[in-house]
Amino acid sequence: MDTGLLLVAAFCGIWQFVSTTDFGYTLSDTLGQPVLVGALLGIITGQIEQGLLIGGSLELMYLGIIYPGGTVPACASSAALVAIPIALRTGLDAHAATVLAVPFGILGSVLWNIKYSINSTFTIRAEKSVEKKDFNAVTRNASVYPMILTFVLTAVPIFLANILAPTLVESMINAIPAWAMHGIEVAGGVLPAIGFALAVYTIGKKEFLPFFVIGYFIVIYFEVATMGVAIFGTCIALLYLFLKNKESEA
Amino acid sequence: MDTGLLLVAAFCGIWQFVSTTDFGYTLSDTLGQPVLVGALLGIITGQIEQGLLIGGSLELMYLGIIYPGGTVPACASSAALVAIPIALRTGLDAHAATVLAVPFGILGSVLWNIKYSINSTFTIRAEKSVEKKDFNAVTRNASVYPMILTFVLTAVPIFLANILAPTLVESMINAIPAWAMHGIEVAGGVLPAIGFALAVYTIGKKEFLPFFVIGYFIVIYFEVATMGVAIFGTCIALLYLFLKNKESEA
Amino acid sequence: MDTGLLLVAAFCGIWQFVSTTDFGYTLSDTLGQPVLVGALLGIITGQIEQGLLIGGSLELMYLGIIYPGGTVPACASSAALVAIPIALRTGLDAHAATVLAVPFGILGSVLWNIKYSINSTFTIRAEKSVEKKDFNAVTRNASVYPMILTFVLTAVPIFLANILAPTLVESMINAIPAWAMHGIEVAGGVLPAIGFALAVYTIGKKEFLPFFVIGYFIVIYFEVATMGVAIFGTCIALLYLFLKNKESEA
Amino acid sequence: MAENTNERKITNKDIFQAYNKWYWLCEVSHCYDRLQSLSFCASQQNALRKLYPNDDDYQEALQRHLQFFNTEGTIGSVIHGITLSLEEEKSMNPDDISGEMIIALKTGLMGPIAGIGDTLIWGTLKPICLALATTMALSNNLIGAFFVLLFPLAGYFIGLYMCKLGYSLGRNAIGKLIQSGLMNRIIDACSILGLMMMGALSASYVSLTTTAGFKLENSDPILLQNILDGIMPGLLPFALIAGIYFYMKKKGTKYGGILLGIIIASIVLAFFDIV
Amino acid sequence: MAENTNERKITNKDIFQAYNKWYWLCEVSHCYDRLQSLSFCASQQNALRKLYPNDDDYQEALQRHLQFFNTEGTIGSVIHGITLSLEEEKSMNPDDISGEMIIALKTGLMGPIAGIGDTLIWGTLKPICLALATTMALSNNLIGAFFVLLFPLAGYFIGLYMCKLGYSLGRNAIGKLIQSGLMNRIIDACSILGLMMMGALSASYVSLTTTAGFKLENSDPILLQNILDGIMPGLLPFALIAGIYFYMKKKGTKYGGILLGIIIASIVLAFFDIV
Amino acid sequence: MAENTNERKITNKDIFQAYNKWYWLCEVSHCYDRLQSLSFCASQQNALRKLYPNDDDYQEALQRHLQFFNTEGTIGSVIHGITLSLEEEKSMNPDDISGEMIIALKTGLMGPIAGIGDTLIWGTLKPICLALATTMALSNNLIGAFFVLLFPLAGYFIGLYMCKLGYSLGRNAIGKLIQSGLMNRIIDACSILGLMMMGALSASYVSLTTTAGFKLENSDPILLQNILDGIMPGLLPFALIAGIYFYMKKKGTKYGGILLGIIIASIVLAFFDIV
Ligand SMILES: OC[C@H]1O[C@H](O)[C@@H](O)[C@@H](O)[C@@H]1O
Ligand SMILES: OC[C@H]1O[C@H](O)[C@@H](O)[C@@H](O)[C@@H]1O
Ligand SMILES: OC[C@H]1O[C@H](O)[C@@H](O)[C@@H](O)[C@@H]1O
Repeated sequence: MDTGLLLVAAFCGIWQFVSTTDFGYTLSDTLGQPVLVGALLGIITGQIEQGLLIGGSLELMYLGIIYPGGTVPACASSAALVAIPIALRTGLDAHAATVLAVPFGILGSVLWNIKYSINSTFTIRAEKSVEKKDFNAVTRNASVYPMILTFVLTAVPIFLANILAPTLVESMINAIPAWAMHGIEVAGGVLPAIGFALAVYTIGKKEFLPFFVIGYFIVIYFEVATMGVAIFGTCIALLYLFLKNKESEA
Repeated sequence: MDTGLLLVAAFCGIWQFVSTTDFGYTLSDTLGQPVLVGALLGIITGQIEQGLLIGGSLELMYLGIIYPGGTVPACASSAALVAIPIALRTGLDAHAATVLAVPFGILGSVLWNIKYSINSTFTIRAEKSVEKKDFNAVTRNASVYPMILTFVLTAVPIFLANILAPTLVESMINAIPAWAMHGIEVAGGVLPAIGFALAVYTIGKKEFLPFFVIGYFIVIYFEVATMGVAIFGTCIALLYLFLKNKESEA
Repeated sequence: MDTGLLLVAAFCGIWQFVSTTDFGYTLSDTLGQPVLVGALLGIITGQIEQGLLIGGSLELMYLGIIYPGGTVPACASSAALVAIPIALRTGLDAHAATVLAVPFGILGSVLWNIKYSINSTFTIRAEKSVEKKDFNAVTRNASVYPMILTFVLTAVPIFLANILAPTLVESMINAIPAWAMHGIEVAGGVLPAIGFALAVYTIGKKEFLPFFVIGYFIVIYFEVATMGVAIFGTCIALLYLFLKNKESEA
Repeated sequence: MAENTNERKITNKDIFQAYNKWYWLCEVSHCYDRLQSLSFCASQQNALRKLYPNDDDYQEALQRHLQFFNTEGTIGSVIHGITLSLEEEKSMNPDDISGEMIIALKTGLMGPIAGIGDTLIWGTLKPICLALATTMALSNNLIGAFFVLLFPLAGYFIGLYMCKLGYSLGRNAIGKLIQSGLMNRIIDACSILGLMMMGALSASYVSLTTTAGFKLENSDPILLQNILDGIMPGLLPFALIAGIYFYMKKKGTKYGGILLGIIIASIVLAFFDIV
Repeated sequence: MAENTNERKITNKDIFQAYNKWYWLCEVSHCYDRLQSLSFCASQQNALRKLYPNDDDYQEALQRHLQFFNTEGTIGSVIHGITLSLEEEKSMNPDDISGEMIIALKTGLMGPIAGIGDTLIWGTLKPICLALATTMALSNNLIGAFFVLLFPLAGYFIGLYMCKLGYSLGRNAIGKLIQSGLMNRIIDACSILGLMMMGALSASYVSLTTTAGFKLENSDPILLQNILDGIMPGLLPFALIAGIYFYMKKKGTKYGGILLGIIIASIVLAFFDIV
Repeated sequence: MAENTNERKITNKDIFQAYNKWYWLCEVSHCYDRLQSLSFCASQQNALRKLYPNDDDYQEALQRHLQFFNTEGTIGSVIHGITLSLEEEKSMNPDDISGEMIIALKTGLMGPIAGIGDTLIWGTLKPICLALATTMALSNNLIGAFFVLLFPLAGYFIGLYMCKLGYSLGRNAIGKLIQSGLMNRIIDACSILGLMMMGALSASYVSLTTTAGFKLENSDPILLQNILDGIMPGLLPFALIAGIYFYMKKKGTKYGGILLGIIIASIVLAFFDIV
């Protein structure tokens, strides 16, 4: 086993810990986003162009996912930190890498489930300590312990996956017939739909659903960038708010 | 007189009956739409490409017409079932065929007026039968009798027009000076306006008229397809409905 | 001094009077608009193409200015009637001419301030005359006197500027370093912003500000002409009015 | 509802039959003075026979439904459903429900529902299907032309759904619907959609340009159309439609006259080389 | 209304005359402390002379209309029409209508109407006409430049219409209009249109880009403008306008200062090669 | 407010500290049954110690904040601010404010604010930043990829602002806010924005086309995708999302199952050469 592989695997393990420990509410998750992971691994391996390309492509699949109430539909960092290094190493193209990432993203969300289950014990421990007037235990249970748990739960498997996967994956990829590969590729383009449907399901009051359709077809018919829709959407939302406020004052 | 002409004329007569007898509420009218007639006559005469082209061009003039309260501003099938076969036979181009169709569309609407007038007798007959407890007469008067009337009223003239018109039309067309031909052509482009104005007049509450202007200029400025406007229009209509419902609940 | 220069200067002086005397509420201001001035000077000097180009470019800087409550942020005609003749004479290009115009537009607005201040005396005189039952003095004070004042105040300086400025300006322009010239040019593109911000400040109720943003980004994202926005804006405004009226009736 | 089901006489098959008679015959006997009264009556006949075994009652029922009736047939079949449910109830409790009540409900609903249906079905669904098929046909796609059949197909099933809905809702629901103002709001919403569609269709399918122009000395010829396009594209067709609309507002909807006027005007303008 | 027509002293010609004096002189004598009071008075003079043959009454009337007045002249001429109708009524029933009432009505209307007029006439109609003419002029079309005259032409006739309207509506209609809240809704609607127009004009006519950028080793130079365009096109001009707007909100509308600031800033930024 | 400032025990530093503990630990100890209760408690700890020198009171306060809690952390930190102000008040007037009241307020706010925050912060701000960075990265701009950090940066400061705001508003303001219905209107507005964003993101990032088609004799092969595009572009992805949405409505949000279903379906469809 070459040191390059080890080094990258170590980085990926640690980085997976960093981006799943949730240390820093909006920060932790962001650090594990495929586009950033792609850039970092690109720098580390000296394959910046490839890293950006694969990371960016992968990002498209995960950028719309939201986690209401602690549901993690798919783990972007698990996908990124396994699929990108393998792709960089084996020279997979961006499309195939996206396909490869899918199962790891799903496996990653399983780790979250485990973490959220075990974490319960720390809350219970904190509660008991407070009962015993051992007040300092609160912060300890809220930080150090769950972080250690996360390290074991996430860093280790990603490290191992990085070491074991390449050969496995390579032979697997060779074994998959072209049509199935294409099928998985199609699935890659379709999967973000789940995230969006979920978000609509979560956010969406029935009476506002037409705004989803409007947003969708503005992009389809006018080829406006997402930011444009965000601007117009903000204006419409503000107008709704202001005019309703005005009405309720009268 | 060649058999080809006779055959086509027979088809046109029967088809005119089919599409003006109103047997099948949304079906009958559709069967007489120029685009479909063009396709069918194209198949029959083996000139599919020409048939589609002429039928489609003609359709543009009639596709916006609605018939509120039994007003038939112009009869698309009369126009199609005379103008298209003539055009296919004499090799008229799509533009000239559209021009040619105009008067037949208008004459056709006269037939509707006659039909609607005579139909009164059947309702009266049905009423009298019910008085005499001859209950079965209702359906008979509601179906067979008016259909026979329609056949005589519409199939026959269209059949004759198909047989007599070609020579007449050809010499007429040769007689019309170029500028007048152009004028009729211009009229062809303008005539759909009546249908739309009528529809606006019928549908349109004053306070919603700006939506007509919006629909118009969305297409003008953004070159969006009609379907796009239908989508956005549906969204806006639903939002109006939902938000007004919400208000009235509060 | 050549007669051509004198003639143009005389025209400019008189025209400045015409367009700042406010004789004709919507007319006077319009006559001094750079685009028209450019056309007229183009005809006079026989340089129609250049005149249109420079006048039009200059117009872009002034076409959005409104004068609520008698505030004149910048005087378009002063700018036009000095900068355009100089540019036509010295062969300045449209960009540089716009730059050149800026200070004259500002100086021009100073003249307005003076005029509005001195005009007070006429109102007072009219008041006194009415007290003395000299009723005819009203119209005189409302027309002839302030017009004479305007003539002296505006025609004379513009005439002089036209005679003196060319040589001065030429040497000035030569003296200005390229980077500063570029800076003034940039300022030229930015200055209309003040007029628009002022208009928004004047018109704009807080709750409707999003409509400014919408108007802005419709043009940015869809590249619609101003007229298009005017059409859609009118529709939206009417819908607001109609629907609010309907609500208040219910 | 629940306590009545055991007494139900109208079966799903009856509803299906009534709807079909309506769908196929609806406009066949349309006439100027009574419009759809005959077809309405015919469509209810079988069910009425079942409800009123007594010939006199049956006769009365038929006469009731020969009264003036007119609505849009697709959305309007909701009225047939409601009528069936009312007649069923009347046949069981003749004193609770009078014939006048049924007529009143029918005539009360037919107007607003005609507005909704004409807008949605004929003003929106139909032109969309036709435009779709036409676009395809014009690009030489034979199958495309047959896409017009989407319209009758959809129409048939929407109507069927409405008829069933009407029966299951019955008169109470509908009464509430009207009282709550919901009906008005639905009509308004349809009006919005319909007007936008008519605007879009107008922009797509009305064409008018002018060839007028003039030439100054030493200049390129100036075309009026270019100036109009500079003001706003699509100005002439828009002005034309607005003109026709306001003419109709003032003088009524004389289709024939307007049509003739336009053809004559076109030819005259063509003669002077203006269009 | 009907019963008064036989007593009417003000003829259509009087209204036309009053409007013309107003249209032509409106702003000629504009001054900082009284604005349009003199021109308002002058415009009413002839009619007032006719209504008040008695010199004292006439004098009082003139004094009444020399009070502070300012509005947008086009839409605002509706006030002149109303005033004429009020003065006519006062001249007939002096006790029913007091001079104060007339003044109150004038000053009550002038503010909101100024808002409407500035938005519609100067903020919308004018820039549209100018933009049209400018576009044509810039494509070397001489006739096009004269299209600016559309604005005064339209303005003149809109004003005339408003003046006549004001006279025929009289004070009652206007009173109701204000009470009903309609005026506020009209202002709101104008505000919507005006703001959209200002947004569109800003996007079309304010231009600002940065030339700033930096270069990393082994990479193409990175231009700040490209990044900004990636975020959203038109960001800088938008930020600039927003900045000026909020500055005005805080410090008042110091046009001169802001202008100077921008020029200086532009030159400085140009020096550092940032714009 | 004013009379209390001299008695204030909570300093700005305390608020800052509390917020930071929250920001950094918020989700670290997240668990299925209690979610953010532990981190909420931890974040308030230092301030509570200061407010309740007595160990029993302190213990009670900690227990109070170990109750179930879950919200969106950024906007939600307004609740931390409010809680601090309430605890401060309680520590001074223990009888005025009960512990239950504080718990009730927290749990009352956490739901609606989670909705607002999830929409604005995670559903709008995050994908915008990510899309920006991704677009840049895909055009081979290394710096661009690091633009993702805009999101945590903005998030951190928005949260800080919300926390301070909550403290200074206190419970009264919030109470009014909820009563007035403002909260509901804010949620509605967020819903509008969020849904439009999801629509736009769906259109940009979900891709699905079919390769199905058939060939008639003597004609070019007809591709289903062309027909679909003729009807409306983007139809398939839209139908897919709508399908998933309605599936979730009926059967609940089984992410895993749907995901598996889609992958299997994709492979099967690929086998039959349909996608
Ligand atoms: O839904 C509210 C909230 O729930 C959980 O705590 C997490 O998933 C957060 O990301 C989310 O904002
Ligand atoms: O307007 C209602 C209705 O009236 C008539 O019955 C026909 O023209 C129908 O097509 C129409 O829907
Ligand atoms: O603001 C109302 C009004 O004020 C002044 O009289 C002038 O500036 C007018 O142009 C303006 O319309």
